[in-house]
Amino acid sequence: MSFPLLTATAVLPAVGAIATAAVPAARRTAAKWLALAVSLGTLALAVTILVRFDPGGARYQLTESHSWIAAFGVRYELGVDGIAVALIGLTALLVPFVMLAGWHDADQLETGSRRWRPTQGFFALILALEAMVIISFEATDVFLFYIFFEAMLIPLYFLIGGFGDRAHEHGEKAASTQRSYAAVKFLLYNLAGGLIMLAAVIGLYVVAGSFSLTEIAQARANGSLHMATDVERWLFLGFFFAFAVKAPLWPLHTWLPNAMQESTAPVAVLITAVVDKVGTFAMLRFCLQLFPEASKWATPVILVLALISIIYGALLAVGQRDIKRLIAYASISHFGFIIMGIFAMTSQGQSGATLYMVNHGLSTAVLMLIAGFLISRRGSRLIADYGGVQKVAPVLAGTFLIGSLATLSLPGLAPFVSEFLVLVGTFTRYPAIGIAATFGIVLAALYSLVLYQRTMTGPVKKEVSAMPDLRVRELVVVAPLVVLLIFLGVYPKPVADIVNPAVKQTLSDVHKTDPKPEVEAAK
Amino acid sequence: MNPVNYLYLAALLFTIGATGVLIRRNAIVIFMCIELMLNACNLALVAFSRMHGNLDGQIIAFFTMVVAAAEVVVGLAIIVSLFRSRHSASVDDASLMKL
Amino acid sequence: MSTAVVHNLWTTAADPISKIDAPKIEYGQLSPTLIVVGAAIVGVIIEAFVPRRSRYYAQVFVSVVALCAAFAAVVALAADGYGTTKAQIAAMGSIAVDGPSLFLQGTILLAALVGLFTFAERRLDPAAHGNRVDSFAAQAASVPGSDSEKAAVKAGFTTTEVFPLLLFAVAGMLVFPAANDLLTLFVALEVLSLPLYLLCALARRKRLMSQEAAVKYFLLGAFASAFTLFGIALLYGYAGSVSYATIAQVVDGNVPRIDPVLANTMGNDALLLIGAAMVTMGLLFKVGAVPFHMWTPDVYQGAPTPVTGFMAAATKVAAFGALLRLLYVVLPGMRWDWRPVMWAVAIVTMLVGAIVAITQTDIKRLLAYSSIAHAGFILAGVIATSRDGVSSVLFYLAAYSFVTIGAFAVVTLVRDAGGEATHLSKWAGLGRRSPLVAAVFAVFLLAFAGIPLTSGFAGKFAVFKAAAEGGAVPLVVIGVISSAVAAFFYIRVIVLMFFSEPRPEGPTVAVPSPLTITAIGVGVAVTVVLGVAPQYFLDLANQAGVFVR
Amino acid sequence: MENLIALLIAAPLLGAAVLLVGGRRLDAVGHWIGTLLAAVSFGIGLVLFADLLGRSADQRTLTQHLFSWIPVAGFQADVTFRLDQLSMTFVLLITGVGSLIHLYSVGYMEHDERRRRFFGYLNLFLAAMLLLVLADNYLLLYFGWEGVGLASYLLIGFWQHKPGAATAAKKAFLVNRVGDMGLAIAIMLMFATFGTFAFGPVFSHAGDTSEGRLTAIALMLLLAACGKSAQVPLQSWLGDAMEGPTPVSALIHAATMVTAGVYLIVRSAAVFNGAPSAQLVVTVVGAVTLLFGAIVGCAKDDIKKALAGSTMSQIGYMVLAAGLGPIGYVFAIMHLVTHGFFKAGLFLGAGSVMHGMNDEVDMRKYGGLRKYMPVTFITFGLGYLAIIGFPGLSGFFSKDKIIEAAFAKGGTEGWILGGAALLGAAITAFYMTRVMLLTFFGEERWRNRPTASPAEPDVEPAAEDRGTRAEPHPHESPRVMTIPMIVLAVGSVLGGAFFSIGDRFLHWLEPVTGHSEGNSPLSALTVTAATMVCLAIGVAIAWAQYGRKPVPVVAPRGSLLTRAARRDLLQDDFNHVVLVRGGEHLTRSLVYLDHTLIDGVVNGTAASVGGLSGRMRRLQNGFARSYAVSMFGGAALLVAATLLMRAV
Repeated sequence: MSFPLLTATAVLPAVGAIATAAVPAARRTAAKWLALAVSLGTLALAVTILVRFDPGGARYQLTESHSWIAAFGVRYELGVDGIAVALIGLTALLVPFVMLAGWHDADQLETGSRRWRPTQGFFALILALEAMVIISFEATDVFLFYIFFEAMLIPLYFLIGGFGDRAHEHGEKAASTQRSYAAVKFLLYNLAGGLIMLAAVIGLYVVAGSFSLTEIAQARANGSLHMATDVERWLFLGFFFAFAVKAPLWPLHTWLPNAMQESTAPVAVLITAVVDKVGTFAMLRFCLQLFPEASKWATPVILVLALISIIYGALLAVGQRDIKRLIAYASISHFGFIIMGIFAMTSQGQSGATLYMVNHGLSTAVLMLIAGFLISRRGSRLIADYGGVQKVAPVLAGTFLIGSLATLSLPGLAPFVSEFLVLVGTFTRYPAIGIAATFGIVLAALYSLVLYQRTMTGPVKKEVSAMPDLRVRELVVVAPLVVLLIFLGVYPKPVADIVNPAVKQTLSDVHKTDPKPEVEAAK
Repeated sequence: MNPVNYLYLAALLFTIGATGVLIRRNAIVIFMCIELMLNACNLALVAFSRMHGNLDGQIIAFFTMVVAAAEVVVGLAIIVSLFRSRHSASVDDASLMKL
Repeated sequence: MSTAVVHNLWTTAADPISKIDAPKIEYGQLSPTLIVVGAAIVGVIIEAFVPRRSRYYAQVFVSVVALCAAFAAVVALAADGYGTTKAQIAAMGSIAVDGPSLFLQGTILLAALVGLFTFAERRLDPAAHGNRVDSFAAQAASVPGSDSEKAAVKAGFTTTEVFPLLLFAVAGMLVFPAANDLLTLFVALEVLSLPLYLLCALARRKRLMSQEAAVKYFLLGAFASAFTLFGIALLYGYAGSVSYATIAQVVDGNVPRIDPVLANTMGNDALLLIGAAMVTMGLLFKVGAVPFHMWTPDVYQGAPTPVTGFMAAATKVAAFGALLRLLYVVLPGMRWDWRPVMWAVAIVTMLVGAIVAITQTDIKRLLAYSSIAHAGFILAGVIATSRDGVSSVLFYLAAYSFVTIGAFAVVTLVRDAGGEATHLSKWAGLGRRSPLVAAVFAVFLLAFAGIPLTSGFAGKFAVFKAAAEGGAVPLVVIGVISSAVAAFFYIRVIVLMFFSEPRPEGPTVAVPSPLTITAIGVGVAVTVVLGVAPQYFLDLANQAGVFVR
Repeated sequence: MENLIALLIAAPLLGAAVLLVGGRRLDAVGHWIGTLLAAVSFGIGLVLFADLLGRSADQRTLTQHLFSWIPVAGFQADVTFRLDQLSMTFVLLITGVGSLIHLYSVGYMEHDERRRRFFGYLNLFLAAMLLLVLADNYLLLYFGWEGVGLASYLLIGFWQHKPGAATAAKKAFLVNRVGDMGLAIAIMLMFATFGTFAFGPVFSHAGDTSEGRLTAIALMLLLAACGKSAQVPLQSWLGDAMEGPTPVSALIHAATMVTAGVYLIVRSAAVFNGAPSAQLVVTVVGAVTLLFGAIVGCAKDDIKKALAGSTMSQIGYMVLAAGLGPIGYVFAIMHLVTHGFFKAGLFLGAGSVMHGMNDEVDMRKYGGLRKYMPVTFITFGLGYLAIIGFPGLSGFFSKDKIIEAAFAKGGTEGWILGGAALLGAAITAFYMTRVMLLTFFGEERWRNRPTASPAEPDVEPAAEDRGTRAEPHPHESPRVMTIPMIVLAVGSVLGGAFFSIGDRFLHWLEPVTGHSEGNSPLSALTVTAATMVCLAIGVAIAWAQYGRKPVPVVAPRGSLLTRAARRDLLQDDFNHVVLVRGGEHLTRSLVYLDHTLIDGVVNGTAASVGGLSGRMRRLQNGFARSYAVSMFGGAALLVAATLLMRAV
């Protein structure tokens, strides 16, 4: 029995969370450093996974399997394929930056009391969230996945509701009420989705008699497990609903803008860049593998919904007055692309979708974190309160511009690769939808540039005239991400090579092959 | 005489008792109605016991009487204490807790 | 009618016999109950003879020892295989010693022990005239606010009778799920109810509410037990016997020798159906299922919080045990009749409990409604009518009871001038003032809500799984929906505690003695353990999932 | 030798990186670094050019494979460069003109504190533009395509503190995005059709697919071209783009980037040849634009906007030529190159004038400047002669060929297109003469006029200039600025002749684009004569209007057409009303819907559950007896239900 690498990667942050929470109130700086160290350790482990993972090898690698709750037929089964590896890497990579970015977010809540330790809480919650996200990426047992899929709501819920922006246009009282509204909305949406899924999970067990993804997929493949059509469809809907809420897919998206708007920028990044990815990831891993037929059956509707998300999200982003809301709606648009890529059922589409998950994580992180720095300086989230920042804080503006350009997926920056792959992949099978989706790239340019123009250019507003440029800590956060954006935009091969085999597998699960080019087909 | 008639009588008494519980205000009276219901049960038990020609029913009837007695002890204690603190035995007055 | 006939009327039964053979009682197998009853009697004697100042200690000591001993006895019996292989019917067929009864007795005893700790807590209320006081009236007999009461308080009286009362109730609860004939069922029902009626009336603070709760509980309880008794009578009439086994045989229609009378009554289904319905109704009243739930909120709110906790936990366990046995042992033959009805009851219970709870403003009432909703969930497991169904219900009960006691124990800590501050608005910002307590309570709430990694989730999953396998998928869906609704108000409380600004005149959190701390600690421990590693206990429940016939 | 190709791009890219990341410490030398690297790139270009010349005509295609860019099953996008005669031409044009304009900017941007950044952007542009023309597959081309878009965005909006500039930049990018959408769709179509989008396979398989497919691809490519080359209907951004510094207008919005569309069409010759109907559309677009631009050019008083109109119109010529197919490809490129020279020269001249006139752009406030800035006058004049196609100068050769080719299209189309081209020539002559007269001849209208200046707030932040706005002191620009102008003037004088004598250019380019002589109904001589006549007419009218009688400083109201033309023929108003306003309404209403409808449904359900709860709660009225009632009723129901179950 080799070293349980996957378990370790999840356990380390969990233990770190407990340790951080246990740090006495007086030593809050120590708590911060401890948490940061733990997240870096996790990153190291994630890198180890990346190294140990062999793209050409078995489907699930580094697998671990132990009996857990025999009574429910639940096993503790872990294993990663290329998609999971990529997303674990993303998670482990982002968390340290998020922590650095949110270094002082909890300070404002310090009351100096001995018992109340918001700083420790903040960092411990982030670590706990990381642990749960990572294990849900690793789980190959449906039940195990479900447990953490649900459980991760709790730390995030406290992160959203407990820590908000320093300033608010309607004062602190309104801020706290809006915050808790956002938190409750977030939790109820996702809990509802999760509980629907719970019914489906139970149903799955009743039908399949097992929770093991590999077993069920295999049984389905060799026909030893037959599902009645309507049963499969119902179960699929149960699963998909939960994932669509998490993702989020129109029209289940309305929790996201509130949540991102009210939470601090780092937490907002965790929401879109990390947690929501679990939803799209799960579509790829569970919906398609467990219910191939139903997936194909549902594809048209889902593609249309995804298309709506793309256009709708972009249009609403244009109409926003609040920076964070704008980014939230932009994310909704991007998730539309991801889901579209997944259900286009072509290798370009799905590879693109997976790359998109990673790239979108990076681009949103850059944009949102810088927006956070901006907001913390000016104390307002309203776009109208800014202007001419470029003049006083060129570096901030420059990086923000790069973030915006990434959001509108400019070639040379990572998101372009994935977005174009998704479009091509969709186009080859559903030309109309593919073309319609390309309108998204125009709208994306619109909202990104409007945001940049209104905040950064034009005459310098009085309130921002004294705004300091990026500090060292902030630069340390932003610079590596920007570099990564550019690198993956020019040379995405490393990630693509890891992802492609897994996608190939998934496609073979749903018995789909890429459509032949018209020329060859003619021959 | 057809033993079933005893059952009809028992049922009748039971219903009377139940109705009393539903319509009377005074806790004591309600309590007495409940006793009436219990006795209706006893009647039914004894009747059945006779029908089946075994003694179980009659034994239960004895147990029921004991239980009823115990209930009286407990019940009266509670009702009286309530009465002393409220100077009224009406159960409708005791409605602090609602909604 | 002729004299001979009249004479026959009361002599037929008694043929002349030479000797009366003594009933055969397996004292060993009944030891748990016997220990508790004995201890209760000892408690009464203590009340009579031990000087007032040392009664408290004596009572607590006796009760603790008794409960522990009883639990040890249960464990011994289980270890001895009475739960599985040697399961049998003891005491001339009136008590069943088998898996479910032992499992539930164990649960009840532990719950009672934990509950006892909260009973014995004396640090929460400020000491009156230098005497430590618990949460029970100084002198139940004295009128609230009267001089006699003041005198009693001054004299430092405490109602140490609560401990024997508790033990009597526990004794009743131990018998309730094990009862194997209707008579024992009825007696056990009364034995567990009557002490509870009294305990409800004994609150130290808010005595009027306490007495009101007692009256309501008493009258409605007696009303319900009257129904039960009538149902028993009818069942007896139908089968000519009160023994579960016999009735089951009659219901199934395979009786060794059928005399004409029996044939006649057997033919009359009305007796069976009405009787079964009425007995079931009595049990549903105890578990607090809709529409027999209405006493629950008022009583939970009015009763002294330790009693509420104990009652909410242990009574449910016992009552569900009895319900299970009735449905699985006596009435399996007519499950096609009662399952649909139970479906309806379960659905209504889940929905009503969850929905009405949303608008509650008092934490104790809120928990009351949540307990109603949970009764609905458990019923879903009962309906499964499978071994999995039984074991899932057993597991759920075990998980639920500890969460409940723990939650109510936390409620006892949050106090202001008027005693416990149960109004939700006063809980605002509790997380800021004392994060630990708030966090613990949050854990309990999450368990109630059935969030994964808590015992609540494991239990809920178990019952829903059993129900689904039993073909009750719609029930599962509704259960899922109602738990989504229920999640809302649990979360509301969390929001209140953590995200809203604390009130300046907010309540204080009393520093409890090790007793309450133990109670809460056990609650948390069980919640987490059953949530993360439920395997062992699920196996236990699974082994215990078979009724002896 | 192939390995040098990457260096072409690497040099300016390095410059951009160094200058943009380097920070303030490079402020002192930044501009020289930028210029140097541009020159280096030009040098490499020359080396490669020499190498190509050294090879036989069919050996002149070099490719360099760097690495695999996006490897996904079936979807292979590589970073591969292709250097052939066509791209070579562009490389020389871009790096050559680019270097000159770098040099010019050293002087022009002297007072700008952000000069280093400016050069960084310029280098970035060079790199992107070179990538565009050197790419060996459409996706890589798309990379460069959007890259130049970004560079132009940054440079148009270089003076970000001017709201006008920022808006213009955004507008340019957005309109281009619409075009890019076309390119993206075209690439998707290619992938779906050929399974690849690399030049070689696509061109070789173009024959294997249906004409319908090819037409679709071609039209999408045309859409892209329209966006980048400011062709109708996507031309609206070019005028506003003049907000940028003048060197930018010269390099990007006259010489190089805006001609990328023409490059795209010519490069995709194989596709267009297979789609005649698409080609027709191309010619129509070209013809319409060349007239549109010309008309707009006549009405503008802002010298740069006038030149912008002319750019539009000249590119119209090129697109028209490109649309003609093998008849026109070569001449399209030839005109593109010559136009690169003289239009860049003209813009630099305009910049020099503005430089001397405190950034006054309104030609009505110029006049008689020839004696104050002789060098500018001469170079500008030569450029002017070149563009109107004065015999012997470069414009004469290239434009003449296009007009011939238009007629050579044959049939009514031929006549219409040719006529349009001739008419365009006349109008060109008119508005360029107008510019010339207003700027360098006539009385000095800039003397002793009030301070109030309708012009944009000054471009250079140096405040002291603004004070002296009232009375400009026209002066010749420094050497560093005049030299590039002179070089370009030389180019615009000799270029055409050099290319045309013995059809040098034709033979050079033919192997790539192919060439065929059309059957023109008119002889070359006739066409040339006609052109000369039109030219004369145009000049004459202009002289009559602006040469003889004095020009009012404030523009007269003018005819309906004039007023429309001043506003880009109302095309902007259309955009504003339909797109901008409409978009605003749409988004606003969507935001409202999102809140009320989608959120409303959810909150509504929550509220209704709450209400239900409140109502059910009232049943709990605290009266023990009503509880008993519910129990009794419940029991009754239970019994009834059980009996019922047995009954059914």
